[in-house]
Amino acid sequence: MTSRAAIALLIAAFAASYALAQGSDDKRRSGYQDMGEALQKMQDDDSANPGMLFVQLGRQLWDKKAGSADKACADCHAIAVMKGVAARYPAIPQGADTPIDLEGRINLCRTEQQRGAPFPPEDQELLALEAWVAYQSRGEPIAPPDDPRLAPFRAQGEALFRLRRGQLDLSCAICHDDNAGKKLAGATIPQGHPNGYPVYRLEWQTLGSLKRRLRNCLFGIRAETPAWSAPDYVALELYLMQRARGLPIEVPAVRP
Amino acid sequence: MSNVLINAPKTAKSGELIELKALIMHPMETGFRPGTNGRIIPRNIIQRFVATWNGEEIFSMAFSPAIAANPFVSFFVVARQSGTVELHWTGDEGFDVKEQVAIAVG
Amino acid sequence: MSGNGTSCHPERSEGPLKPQERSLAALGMTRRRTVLSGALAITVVPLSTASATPDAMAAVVKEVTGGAAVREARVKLDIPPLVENGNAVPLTVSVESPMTEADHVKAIHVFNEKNPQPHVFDARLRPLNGKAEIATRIKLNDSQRVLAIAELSTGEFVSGSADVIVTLAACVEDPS
Amino acid sequence: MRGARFLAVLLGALGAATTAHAEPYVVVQDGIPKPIAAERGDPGRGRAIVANRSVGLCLLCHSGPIPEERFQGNLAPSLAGAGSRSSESQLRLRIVDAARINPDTIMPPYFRTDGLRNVAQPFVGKTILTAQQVEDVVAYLVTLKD
Repeated sequence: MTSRAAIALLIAAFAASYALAQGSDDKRRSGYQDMGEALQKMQDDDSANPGMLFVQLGRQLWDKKAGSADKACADCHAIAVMKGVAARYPAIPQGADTPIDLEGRINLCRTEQQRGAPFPPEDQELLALEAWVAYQSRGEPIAPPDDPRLAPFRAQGEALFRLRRGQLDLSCAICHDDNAGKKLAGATIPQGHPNGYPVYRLEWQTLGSLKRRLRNCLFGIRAETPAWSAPDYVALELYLMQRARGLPIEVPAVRP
Repeated sequence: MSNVLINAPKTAKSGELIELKALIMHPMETGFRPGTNGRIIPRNIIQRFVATWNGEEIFSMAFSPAIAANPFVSFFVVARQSGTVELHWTGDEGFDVKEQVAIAVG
Repeated sequence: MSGNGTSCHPERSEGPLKPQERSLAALGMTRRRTVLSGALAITVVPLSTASATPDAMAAVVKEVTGGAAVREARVKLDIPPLVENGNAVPLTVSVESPMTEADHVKAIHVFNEKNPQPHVFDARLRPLNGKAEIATRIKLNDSQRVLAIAELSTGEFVSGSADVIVTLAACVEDPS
Repeated sequence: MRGARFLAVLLGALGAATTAHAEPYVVVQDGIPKPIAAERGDPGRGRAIVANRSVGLCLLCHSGPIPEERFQGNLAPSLAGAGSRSSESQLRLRIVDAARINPDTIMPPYFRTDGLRNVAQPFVGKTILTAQQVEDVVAYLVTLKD
């Protein structure tokens, strides 16, 4: 089915880049740095990283015509132009006044340009396309746009990050700001940076979105999960991207 | 939609030991796991992986449900003649995927 | 029915789990699943499959070896001693062997003690493999010993093993 | 007090299906001196609740003298010596509603349902532990002397 994609062994070696890139007063850590060596190697070796299967699928879909307009993504965009895009989203699309994330952007193209049905949440093709686009930004530092219209949404995201909720009465900040690096049972609590999404999570045994991850956390604290289409997720994502500004995109990241 | 990633050298010297690595998209559903309705999700695994070089079997492996989702396999072979390496995965629900790579041996 | 919540903890199913069931749950391989309605544990769905045990493993080993003696030698397992998630544990098995016609590894069998089934995989090798080393990724539902047995062309069986600690994952998935 | 005890009995009978119209307990200073369930707490059951990562959840954040549980958290103080550091009354309030002592605590309120936001549907109006479970945990913790 696939072109026999003999992908060259391409070691991204984020370990080395993290060792070099960050000054000592920047205490931010990618979740990558909290993983064991075996998982770091799984992420770094493109011939072993299971997320690369989705990147490859995304590359195929990029060229595939779809929708009643019978257009492919490639008919409008050279893939090279996508470099850095994932590092800037969420953003406000032209002619709109509310931000959308990369998935939202892909679905907007899907409905407006290809004139097809939008992908449902966690659809494999959507995740694959998103992975293919975000893969173009691998290694690029997260660089949220300066657009002042984003500020209120970002502030809302920060408020959501700090909101205690659920039967366990916990907030994102309690774990991922105040107690990151400590052990929750056997697991090291990561700082919760969004620099690897869509991520291949071993717990899921597949690729999944940041939304899915956020829903997992809410579920864990026995809180309501807003509908997949709720603006809360994009607001949180905006805040998280700001919080992770400068960390390199790792897509497709592997996480436990 | 099958999706395979093969890592193999395009060229090799005669007698050279080369490593072949392969990833394939597959859920490897164990048959031990309840779905959201509480009922067990039926087993759906790859059962067998066979590698041939110009038709001659060079490696094979029988999988159990304990092989991780999106299976990864790596093995070695001594390059002897130019030709085609074919990897073939078969399993439950009629799963049958073949993928080839050409290796020039000189 | 299982959209019901659990907590920020390893088990996605909510009832009291025996230690070996804990990461079974993390793997989605629970044999018993307790569905929670609020804090009221109500449903237990038993699964008839017998779990692998050291005894069950010994039994399948015997099937493979036909009861022949197994010498602990020449087989090395490269597997992380501690893993964050048992769903995909990288494993490399290598056997010291010249891989000649006269003396080579014919097969490598891998077993475990605590998954629902003791078999992990059986690989067939030949002299033309040059090097008796294979790598894959396996599921381990709990901390346990992984055993590899190599069948040599001389008719001999040799083995190696490694212990793996599977840490309990923290926040897991809403099963819905 | 008797009314509170009676309500606690009722709640115990209903499992955790608490709709806390009234507090079935009385806070005195930094503790709850009286048991909130009719039946005496059982330390053996309490230990099992603490050890169980999906019922008590305790070992996600705390460590404790429960050696058979290999992976224990370190977000919160060890439970070892809890019975020396705090009285039964203090332990009871810390479990029931630790925010009464420290509003910024990360300790979940095990026997409070009001003032919580966005609780997932299956848990609305329900406490994390039943009154009896709270008593069992208290009975276990008081045995943890240094």
